[in-house]
Amino acid sequence: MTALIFFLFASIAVFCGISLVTQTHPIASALSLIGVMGSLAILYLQLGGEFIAAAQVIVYAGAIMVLFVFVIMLLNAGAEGTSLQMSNFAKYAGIFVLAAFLGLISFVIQAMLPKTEGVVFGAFQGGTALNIGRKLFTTYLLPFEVTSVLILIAILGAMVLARREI
Amino acid sequence: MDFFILSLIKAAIIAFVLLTTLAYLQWIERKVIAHIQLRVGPYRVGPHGLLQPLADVVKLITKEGVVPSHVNKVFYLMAPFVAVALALISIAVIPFGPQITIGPVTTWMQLTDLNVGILFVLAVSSVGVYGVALGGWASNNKYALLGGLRSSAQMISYELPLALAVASPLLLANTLSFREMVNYQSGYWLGFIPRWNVWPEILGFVVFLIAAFAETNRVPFDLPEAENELVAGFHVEYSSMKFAAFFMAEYANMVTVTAVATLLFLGGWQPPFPEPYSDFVPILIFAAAGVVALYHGLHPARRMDKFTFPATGLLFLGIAVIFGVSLLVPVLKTILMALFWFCGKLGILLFLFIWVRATLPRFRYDQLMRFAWTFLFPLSMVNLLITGLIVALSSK
Amino acid sequence: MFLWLIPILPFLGFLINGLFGRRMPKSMVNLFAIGSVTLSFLWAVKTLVGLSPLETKYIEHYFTWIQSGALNISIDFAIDRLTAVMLMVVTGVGLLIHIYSIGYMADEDGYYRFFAYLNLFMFFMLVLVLAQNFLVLFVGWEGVGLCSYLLIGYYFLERFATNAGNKAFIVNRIGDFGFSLAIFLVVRQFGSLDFTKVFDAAKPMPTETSAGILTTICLLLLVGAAGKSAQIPLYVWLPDAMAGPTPVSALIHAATMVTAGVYMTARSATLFTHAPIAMDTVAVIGLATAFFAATIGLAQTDIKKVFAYSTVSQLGYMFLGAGVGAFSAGIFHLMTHAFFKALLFLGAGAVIHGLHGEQDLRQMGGLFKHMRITAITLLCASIAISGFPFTSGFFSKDAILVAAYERAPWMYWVGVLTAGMTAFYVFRAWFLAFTGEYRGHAHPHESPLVMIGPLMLLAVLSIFGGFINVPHWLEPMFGERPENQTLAWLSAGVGVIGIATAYLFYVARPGMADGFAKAMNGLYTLVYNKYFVDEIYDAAVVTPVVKGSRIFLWRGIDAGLIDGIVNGFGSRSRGVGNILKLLQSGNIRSYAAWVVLGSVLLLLAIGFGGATR
Amino acid sequence: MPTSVPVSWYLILSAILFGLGVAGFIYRRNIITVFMSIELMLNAVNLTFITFSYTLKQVDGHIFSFFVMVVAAAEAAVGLAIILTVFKNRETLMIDDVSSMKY
Repeated sequence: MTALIFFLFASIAVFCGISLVTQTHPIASALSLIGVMGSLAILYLQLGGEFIAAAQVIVYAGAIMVLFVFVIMLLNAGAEGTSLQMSNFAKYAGIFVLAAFLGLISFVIQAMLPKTEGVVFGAFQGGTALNIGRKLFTTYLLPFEVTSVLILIAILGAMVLARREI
Repeated sequence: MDFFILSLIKAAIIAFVLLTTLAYLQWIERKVIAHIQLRVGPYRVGPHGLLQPLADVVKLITKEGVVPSHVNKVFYLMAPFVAVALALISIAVIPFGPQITIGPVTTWMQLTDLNVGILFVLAVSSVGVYGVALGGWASNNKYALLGGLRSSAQMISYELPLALAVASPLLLANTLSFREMVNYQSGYWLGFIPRWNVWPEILGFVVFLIAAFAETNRVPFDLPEAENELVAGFHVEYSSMKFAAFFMAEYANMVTVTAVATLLFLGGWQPPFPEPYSDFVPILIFAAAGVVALYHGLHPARRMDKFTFPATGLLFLGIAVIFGVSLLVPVLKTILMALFWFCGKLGILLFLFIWVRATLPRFRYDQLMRFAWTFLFPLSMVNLLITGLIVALSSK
Repeated sequence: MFLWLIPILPFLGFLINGLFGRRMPKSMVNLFAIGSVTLSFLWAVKTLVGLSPLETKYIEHYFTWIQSGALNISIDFAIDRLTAVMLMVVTGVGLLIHIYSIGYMADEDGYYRFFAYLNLFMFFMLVLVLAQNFLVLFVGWEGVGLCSYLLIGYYFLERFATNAGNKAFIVNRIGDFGFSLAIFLVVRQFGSLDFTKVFDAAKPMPTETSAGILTTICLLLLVGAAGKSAQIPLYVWLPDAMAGPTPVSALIHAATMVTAGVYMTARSATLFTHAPIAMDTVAVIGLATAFFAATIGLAQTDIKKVFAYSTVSQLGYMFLGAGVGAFSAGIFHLMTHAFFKALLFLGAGAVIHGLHGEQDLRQMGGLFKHMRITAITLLCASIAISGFPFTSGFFSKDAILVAAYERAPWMYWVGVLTAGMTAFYVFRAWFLAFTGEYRGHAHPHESPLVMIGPLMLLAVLSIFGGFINVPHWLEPMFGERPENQTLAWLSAGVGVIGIATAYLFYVARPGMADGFAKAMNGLYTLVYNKYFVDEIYDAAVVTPVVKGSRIFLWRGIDAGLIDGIVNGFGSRSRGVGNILKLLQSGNIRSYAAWVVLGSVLLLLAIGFGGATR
Repeated sequence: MPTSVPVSWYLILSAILFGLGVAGFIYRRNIITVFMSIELMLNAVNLTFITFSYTLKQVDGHIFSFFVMVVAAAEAAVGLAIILTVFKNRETLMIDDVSSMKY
């Protein structure tokens, strides 16, 4: 069951990721990204991160991506021209480099990761809102506060940037 | 595989009831608004227009589904599907009643329970904006686009006070699960005041309701589909079942938010009176309704009333009898009482939605945004702070 | 006892006047300036009364300032009998001069600025006096130097005033350099700067008959003291410092700051007594200064210059006292000198004020009938400085001379000669100013009461101040001193002779002085031009330094070497940057490609570089 | 079909998604798409955090990914505002047209 769900949503995620990169229209890319996020949320749930899964959907899909879609609609961004200003050589070289990159990462992961038992749903119960909240407000209190300041700065920055005359 | 079969049965029941309710909700809305405006509303199809929803469904299905030539086809077709799917999905975590045991099976009156059920509802509702936004954009029509843009901005803005208003009862009950939230609200102060969150959280409840109106794009926040300026907003290019899907999504969202409001603030299926008295309330209500209907049947104003009133009266009396019988059968009593109180609260809130629609004018767009950011958001923030303070003080 | 209140009060006055004085009326400025000093004086009196008889040192520790290895320097204030004398002189005379300034400065621009600086000076001077270690003393030392610089250059629109300020500051740098070297040596030798610790450690050390570490320290201290107290060869700044307002000359350049060197020498008495060579040097320098300054004073025509050289000369006396071991006599003379020299300057200021800025003695004369009180008070000061019997100068100067006679009789005789000259030039100035016919063009008038009041008070102190038995008060610190009535009367007699000569030259036979000057033309020119010391310094020190800096340091080192190195770095960096800048294409995707390439290489290194497990 | 999934598969999935994000960043020319590629990379990293959190049975990874989300939200707000401004001033969303920040 775990494996089934993993393969289902992993393939959805990869498919959506490929779609993100290859689609010419920004809206299509954005929806693909939402697909990735949704399937990742399921995988988080599988890994015992129920709070983080909900936060993933609320924050990423529900807020950040809405903002993206909003901006795309606002700018009425059309489809990207197909003519990539890039030689075939660069394209294939790039793909090769990326493939090498992925292969290397996979190799390193396989080689360096200690052998542990596989993921079973429900084996880790620590990702509840209670645990996260407790940790967040004790051990990670300072980063939390700093992050809130960061958000405040971001709000101000966004407002200043989006004002009419710049 | 017991789990699957059980879930399947529950899903089938809930889907059937929900879809029927949605269809009839529309009938109720038209009827109520008509009566408020001193009209009679749908009257032709069936007695008192009771079969009108059926006729509407048939009409919408059989109409030609026009796909305009200038639209972005994939997204155009996807949008209503997304809207309705996301609207229906959150019903899955809404509990309607307590745990029940029928024969060998023990289960909750709920499709599934999540530890983070409230977060789930929030997540799904926050994603729900895509249906409207996408439909508006894919229509390739400037009115539709404006509607979609407005809807996304509006929903993002009102999600904040909504989430903050939800956070206050969460703080009180210290849980994210709907079941525990309802359990927390059981019992009575001084023996007769129900321990519902609405009393300490009256401010949060009001904020939640207002934000819920905005989230569901209902009057007075129905700017995405403002008829007089945007023709019909995001669904101007939609027809037949695709149009119906948007409609259904709106009503489903209404049911969801009212259900959440009931669960968070109004004690879910907990009766408002202590145990022995609350058992007789439904019997009394239905019996009284039946008696009144029978009485009217004795003095018919129209020819038809000679049959319809007694029939309705007998139906109500029958229901009253069922409730009476249920007092003797514990299983039935649990189910019926929970359903009665839950649906009663839900119905009152839904009536409020309709009532407001018939009463209030629409906001202007800048007023809408200013209201959200400069009034509702600070208010909910203050409410959350006060709640936090109270919780901190009372927890020693 | 809240010793810190004593210096901090004037500092508050400085802050208030310095920050807000520009917008305040003069009465408010007065209130804060005078009020703060008055409170400080009263607090000092209260403290001394509370601590009397002050047989041992009273120390207050505030906080550790510098903690570095074994060295531990803290902010401490202390009071002993020496400090008590200095405290009274500084706050008392300071207060009188503050009051006097109200009248003198009434019409000047930057009124608040003057009082702010004056208050700041009081703060630093009190820190200097109260300091319990060399470094805090040095802070006060430098602070008073700063205030002196600021106040000399008070009329900063005048070229000569700023030049005089610069000269004072630069000459003082030489002395301070010596002082700081002495402090370093003290740290190296004793591992501490605290007075008690240093002197306790120095006490058991043997007296150095030849040059040793203590001698070096003392000689370097002497350099510092000579700079601050205007001794040969660093005295040249003090006469020029008269460019400042007259109250400044009275307070800083007569009564208090310039005596800091004497105070410091007396404070370090324990060190000096272990270094006889340094003691002799102090005595000889003091005596030489006293003598030469007195000779210069004979021929000056500017009334303030006369008193300035007189100050240098009297400071020489004090150093002589310290040098022959009569520290208490030196301090005694310091106190009486503060009274009568402050009075002389303030009186001169009153005269100048009454003549609307005229300072030249040749433009005065016959002022007695115009400003009687000023004339009488100045007369009191003059007889006091001349050592007329039973005036304050008689007791203090003779205490020094008697001690000098104990040490070496020739010192005594030179000292007595100097005393005669002192009497002569002071009375020369008095006679030139107040007797005879008025030679100037202004309309002389008496000064207001705020100026006359302090004059009268100081006159009383000048006459009767000698009966305050300071040497006896200081006995527990510096030991008993011999007395010799005969020698005292002898020097007093020489003083009277000086007065009589002055009367003869400038009142009885006015032509005699010019004839005398013509007769000894060469000598007169030499003395009139102050032995050409300024010119010699110019040629020997200033010009070579300026030229050398211009040619070698500026053109050679700065422009050639340092700029060359910096410019070389710059041009090389530009060359490298011209190549590297091609990486910055402005194209985000190419940056990303570089990052990816880099991470792939990194992964390669990890994957195949043996980092795998 | 195995009943449990090796942890490394999650990591490899994360790597694949990250690689796709890199590819999108390099090959796409629309600023918004490039931005979304960055979000994809962040998501991939989050998956890694959650996976390791599972492996180590500690909640800290969740906290990290929580912070990543928050920072991503802030970044999106500012980044989109910048994109809006760029579009207002230059009438273009093509990343190659916005390359005046060079030597």
